[in-house]
Amino acid sequence: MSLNSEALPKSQEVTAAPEASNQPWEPKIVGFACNWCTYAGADLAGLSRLQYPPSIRLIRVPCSGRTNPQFIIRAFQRGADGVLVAGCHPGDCHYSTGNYFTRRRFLLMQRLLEYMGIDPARFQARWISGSEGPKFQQVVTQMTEDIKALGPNRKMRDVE
Amino acid sequence: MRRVGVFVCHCGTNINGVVDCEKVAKTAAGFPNVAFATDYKYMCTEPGQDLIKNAIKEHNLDRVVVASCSPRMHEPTFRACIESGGLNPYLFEMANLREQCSWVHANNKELATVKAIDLVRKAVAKVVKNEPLQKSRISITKRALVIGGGVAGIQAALDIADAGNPVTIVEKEPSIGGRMAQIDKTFPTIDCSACILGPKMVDAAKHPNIEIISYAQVEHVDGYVGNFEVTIRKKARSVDLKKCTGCGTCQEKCPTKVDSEFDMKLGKRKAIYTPFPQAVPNKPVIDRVNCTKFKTGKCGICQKVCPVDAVDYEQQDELIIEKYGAIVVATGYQQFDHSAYGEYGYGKYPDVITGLHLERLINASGPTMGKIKRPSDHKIPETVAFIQCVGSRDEAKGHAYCSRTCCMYTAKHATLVSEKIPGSKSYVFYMDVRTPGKGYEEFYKRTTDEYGAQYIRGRVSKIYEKGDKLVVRGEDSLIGRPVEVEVDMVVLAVAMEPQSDAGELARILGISVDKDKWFTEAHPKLKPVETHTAGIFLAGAAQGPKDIPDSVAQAGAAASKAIGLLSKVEMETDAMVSSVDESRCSGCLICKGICPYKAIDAKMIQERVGGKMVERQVASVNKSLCQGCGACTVACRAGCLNLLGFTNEQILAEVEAVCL
Amino acid sequence: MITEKMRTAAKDLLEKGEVTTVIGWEKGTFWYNSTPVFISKPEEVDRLVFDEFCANNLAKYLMDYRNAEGKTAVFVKGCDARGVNRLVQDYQVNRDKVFLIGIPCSGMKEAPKTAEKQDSSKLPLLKKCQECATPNPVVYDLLLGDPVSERQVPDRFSGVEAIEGKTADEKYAYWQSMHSQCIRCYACRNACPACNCRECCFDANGLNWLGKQNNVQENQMFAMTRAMHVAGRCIECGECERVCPMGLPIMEINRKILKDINELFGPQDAGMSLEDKPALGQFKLDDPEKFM
Amino acid sequence: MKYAYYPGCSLHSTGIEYDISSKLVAKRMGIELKEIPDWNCCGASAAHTTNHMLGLALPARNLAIAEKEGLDVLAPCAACYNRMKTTELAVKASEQTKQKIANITEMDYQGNIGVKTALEVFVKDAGLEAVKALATKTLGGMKVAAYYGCLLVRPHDVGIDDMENPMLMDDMVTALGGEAVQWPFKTECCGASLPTAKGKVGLKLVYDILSMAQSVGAEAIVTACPLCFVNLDMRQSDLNKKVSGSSFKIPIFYFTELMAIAFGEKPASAGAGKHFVNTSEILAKYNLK
Repeated sequence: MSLNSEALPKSQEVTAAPEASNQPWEPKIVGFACNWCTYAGADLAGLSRLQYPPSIRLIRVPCSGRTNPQFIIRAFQRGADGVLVAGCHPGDCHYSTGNYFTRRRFLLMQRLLEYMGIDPARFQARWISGSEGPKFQQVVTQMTEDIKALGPNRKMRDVE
Repeated sequence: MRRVGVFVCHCGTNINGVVDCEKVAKTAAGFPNVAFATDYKYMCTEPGQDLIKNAIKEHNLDRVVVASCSPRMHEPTFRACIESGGLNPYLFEMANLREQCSWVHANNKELATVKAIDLVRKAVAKVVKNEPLQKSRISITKRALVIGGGVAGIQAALDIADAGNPVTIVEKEPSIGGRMAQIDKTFPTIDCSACILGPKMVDAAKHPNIEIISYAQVEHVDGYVGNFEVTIRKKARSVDLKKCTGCGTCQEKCPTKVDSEFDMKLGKRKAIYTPFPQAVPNKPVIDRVNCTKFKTGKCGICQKVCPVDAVDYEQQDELIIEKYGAIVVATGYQQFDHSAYGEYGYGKYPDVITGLHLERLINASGPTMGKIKRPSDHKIPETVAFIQCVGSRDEAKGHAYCSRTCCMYTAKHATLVSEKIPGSKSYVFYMDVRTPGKGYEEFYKRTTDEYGAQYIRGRVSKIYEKGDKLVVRGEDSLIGRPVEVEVDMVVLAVAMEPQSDAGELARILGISVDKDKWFTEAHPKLKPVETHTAGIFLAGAAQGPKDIPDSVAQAGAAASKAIGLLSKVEMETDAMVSSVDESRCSGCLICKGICPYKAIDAKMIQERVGGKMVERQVASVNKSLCQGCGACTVACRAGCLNLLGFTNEQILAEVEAVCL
Repeated sequence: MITEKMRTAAKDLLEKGEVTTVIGWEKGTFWYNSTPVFISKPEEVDRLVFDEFCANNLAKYLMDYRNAEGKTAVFVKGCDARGVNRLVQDYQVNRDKVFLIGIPCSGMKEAPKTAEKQDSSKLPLLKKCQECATPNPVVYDLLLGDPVSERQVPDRFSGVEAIEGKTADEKYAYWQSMHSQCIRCYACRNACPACNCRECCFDANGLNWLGKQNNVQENQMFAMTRAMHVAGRCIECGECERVCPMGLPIMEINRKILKDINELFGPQDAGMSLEDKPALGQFKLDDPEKFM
Repeated sequence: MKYAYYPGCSLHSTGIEYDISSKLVAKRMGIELKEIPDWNCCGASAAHTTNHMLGLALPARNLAIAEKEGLDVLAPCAACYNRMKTTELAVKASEQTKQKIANITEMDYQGNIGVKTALEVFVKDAGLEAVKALATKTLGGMKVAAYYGCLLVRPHDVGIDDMENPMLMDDMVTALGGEAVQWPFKTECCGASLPTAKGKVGLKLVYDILSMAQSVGAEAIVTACPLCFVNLDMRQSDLNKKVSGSSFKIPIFYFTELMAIAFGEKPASAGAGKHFVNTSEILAKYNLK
């Protein structure tokens, strides 16, 4: 449907080389990162060469408050194994109040997903500041571990 | 079908050392909408940028994706590049292959490459949905409003006015001057306050660019940066400023005496009065609460004696509405009320006074003509005890914060007392002596060494009257013994606290206050004089306790920010702002409450329904106030609020792309 | 007899010209249904009835009269009244243009299985009425009859707790079985006073919030999104559930969110007054912090 | 109204007058007092300085017994009151502490009942009007300095009146037609046990209070604490011997004594005959015989 996804080659195909097959399964985590804190924190992790699993794909948003719960549902529908929403610590929001709304919205969202039968480990929200490269590394690593333990997400998926 | 160009940067080996850039480019070439894809060693270099510009022409690309480092690093660089290549700079996206891929997945080249491809696909998917954006421009009213006519307000006004901008000072009291006008001498130089403030007040009054509206208050503020519309209430002065010459006859003749606020109720003023002789404007007001004419209808002497018949009992409050480009808030502080301290007599002992009281007692033009006489029996005190941190650093009875000025003014007071009263003795009870400032520590040393003030480290637990003396009992925590001193007068260094109406003003201006009700700066370190509301700046103690030098310095800083703003004819606003699809907006305005910048407001539009024109409410975004956080877009259920550059379509496309 | 009072009141309002239309209920095709009616002529007021089958929440019909000449009168039970508050808060209805005639309501009845006449007092209350906590209108300009005493209602969150008790997979299976039945007729949305957007995001084309195909995933997307959209705004009238042709437990999702809002941000009862702001339209600095 | 009555050691010994007069006042006010059966030491001064839990457990046992009866406790002695109130608050504040205490006392005090002191019950709660109403005699302008000491006003949440300038007893004196002289030493330290243990220090404190009272023209001092009373009453002769030029003769009263007398009791039966400093003179002066 939207952005006629069928037309796009899937990364699996790209790496369809034989050695790819013996790559262990790597979960796919979609991350929504606010531009001022978490995205900067992720960049810092890079600058400090902190290694973490290649499972996460960050989508840059100006503020965690820009993240619409519908984005999360859509990600799961399209086959994400986990979703992370991350922004500035309360009180540090570049837009002063955005993350307070994030907090309310996703406290509810988290519980709703759980209510619908999605394992809570698959949806996480975190505060990661621009100086917390190590925290970003640790969050992604942890989340990847947790999700690996759960295996690929089949719930809510409409792909394949 | 778009024509996207994808440019994969090796960044030397930074990216290429881990990610197979060639493979990434090749794969990208196969993506829908991608017309051209290539990789190159250094995209940000001159040749790299030329490569992009040429490709735009050769393959007539309409969108560009650069897969290199973090957009936080080079987004501006490449936007400029494609703009000079003939494209709208916003038809551009970056894929972060360095900070968020090669550098963090060095140990897994294969999956790093897979991720790199995903990130490029994501960028392509997004850029396809990008639309050309234009920065909008707003005009700026070349006039500033300064709220508060204390030393900070005056300084800010003078600086802004000297830069050639009209300035209005709105002062609550009948005269400008503020707290500094009440002070006798200033530390650490002991030069007379009036001698340095007076000239500034006169400069302000005479300045062609400065208009002083005293005895007035800001009642309402509309609009936004560059275009504030401010309603000022000029309280009825009962004196026609145009006619009045300030001769003062009315004040002499007025029969009604009232405690003078300016003299901390230690002296008297008339019912028609100027707060102090050097007042600016030096024209009186009638205090209608105490004036006999207003109370009983009789009297009316001032009107009779006024040679130019300027006295007007019928005068009404006047509302002035003016446009301003910038606002400086310099409303200062008020004194902490020490009646909270039972051990100091609940404010009931007449001879337990505050620092400002002492200032008036020392001041040559004060109620005692500069003779330090204690209030109760006008006896000259031979022994004086000073108690510091009354209401400061005391969460139980006062405030948690340090008021910053008390240590120094207490030292000053001790010095002045021993100068004015030969053979007198001063005791200072303190917690810590904090003297951070040029010449401050030296001044404090002089106070103890040359002027023989006796500093006792410890809190005072009780003050009680014994005959005509006051017994001050405390602890000397350095020797661990209780101490008792009998003195004639006690001076409390009471805390500075926000004006009681600070919260109300904050609401009117749409700025915020901190836990102690001081106005909050936009950033504690990097934006100390800005507020979260563009175009509104802070000066002086209104932002937190400050002494005169700091207030003046900050006033200058606030002024320069205001000048910078007013120096432009119009200012550019960010292109990535929210926009409303009015045809779909139902005007529920939930977005309005969520916007931290008050950028969203209701607007009425006309539309044709069933053959007749009807009015309908919709949300409308003020592009010059919107900072592009996008909070409103999520609040909007119908999704008819969208953040340009981060639209729902764009983000959904990204989600689709990375999930494949 | 309320019906009499209704007719007099309506007649009076229409004759005096204080309102141009009166929205109420009239007897439907069968003895066990009463359907909305819109009356603009005094002589027609005798069509109005109030019996134990006036289940429809009339609040939302006011939206159709936003641009009407003069005032519109509407009869409001407890739930309708909260609905009106919702619409006024959302600026969809101008309080000054509506005249609210309150009717205390002791609950509406299920339609019987068979069509032949029977003693309606034997019929069970509608689910939404069994759970109703506001039988009396919370806002009105004129009140007919005496307030009914607050009924002892079963714990409105018991259903939610039952589901919360299941394991993740059981929950998922449960909702799958429910949402696989959804035919996306949008009746729930259309009946809901909180769903008052000009154009629902699911109808907007180009945005692709929702796939057009009717499969369980998209149905889930719809259900969860609608739940989030009415979060803190749902007035618990239960219309969504009542009108659902597939009998899906929609209120179990709305109540789940309501329960969480109460636990996390303090008690909220949307539509009880015009003052209270929706939970997601505000925040407290000391909201629970679970994301550190 | 009915209270569980906790006399504590003082009111059965040195403070007997307080005991007698309190009971009389209670009777006049129609308040029933039921002494707590098998009560134990409140632990004042000694216990809480040696072991925190002991300091809580001792009063807790007494409170537990009273709780069985479902009665609030009336503890006239300031020290007893202070300890019991401290315990009450501690138990109400923390489930954990409550458990710990229960384990020690092997009785569970739930915090359903609380403790009050005589000044609270007879003046604060009863109200000045009630006090006036019961008075058959007036103090006739007797100049009285109200002395509260520390335990009734400190610490903040335990105290029953303003920490710096308490007024309850002053108001009572005024209500009974006396003149409550205002003075700065209402809450000075009376020396507690120091006059015995550290004579110099302790006596100085007593001396300061008495001489301040004298200097503000007080004819009598009224107090609500047995220990204060003893120090102020018993030490006067001692001071007169030791401190040259001092000749204290200030009668000290428990506020309950003055109340009882004003309510029509014979001074003797109210306990006023048992003081070290003679009271008959001043009582005669204001014909309160």
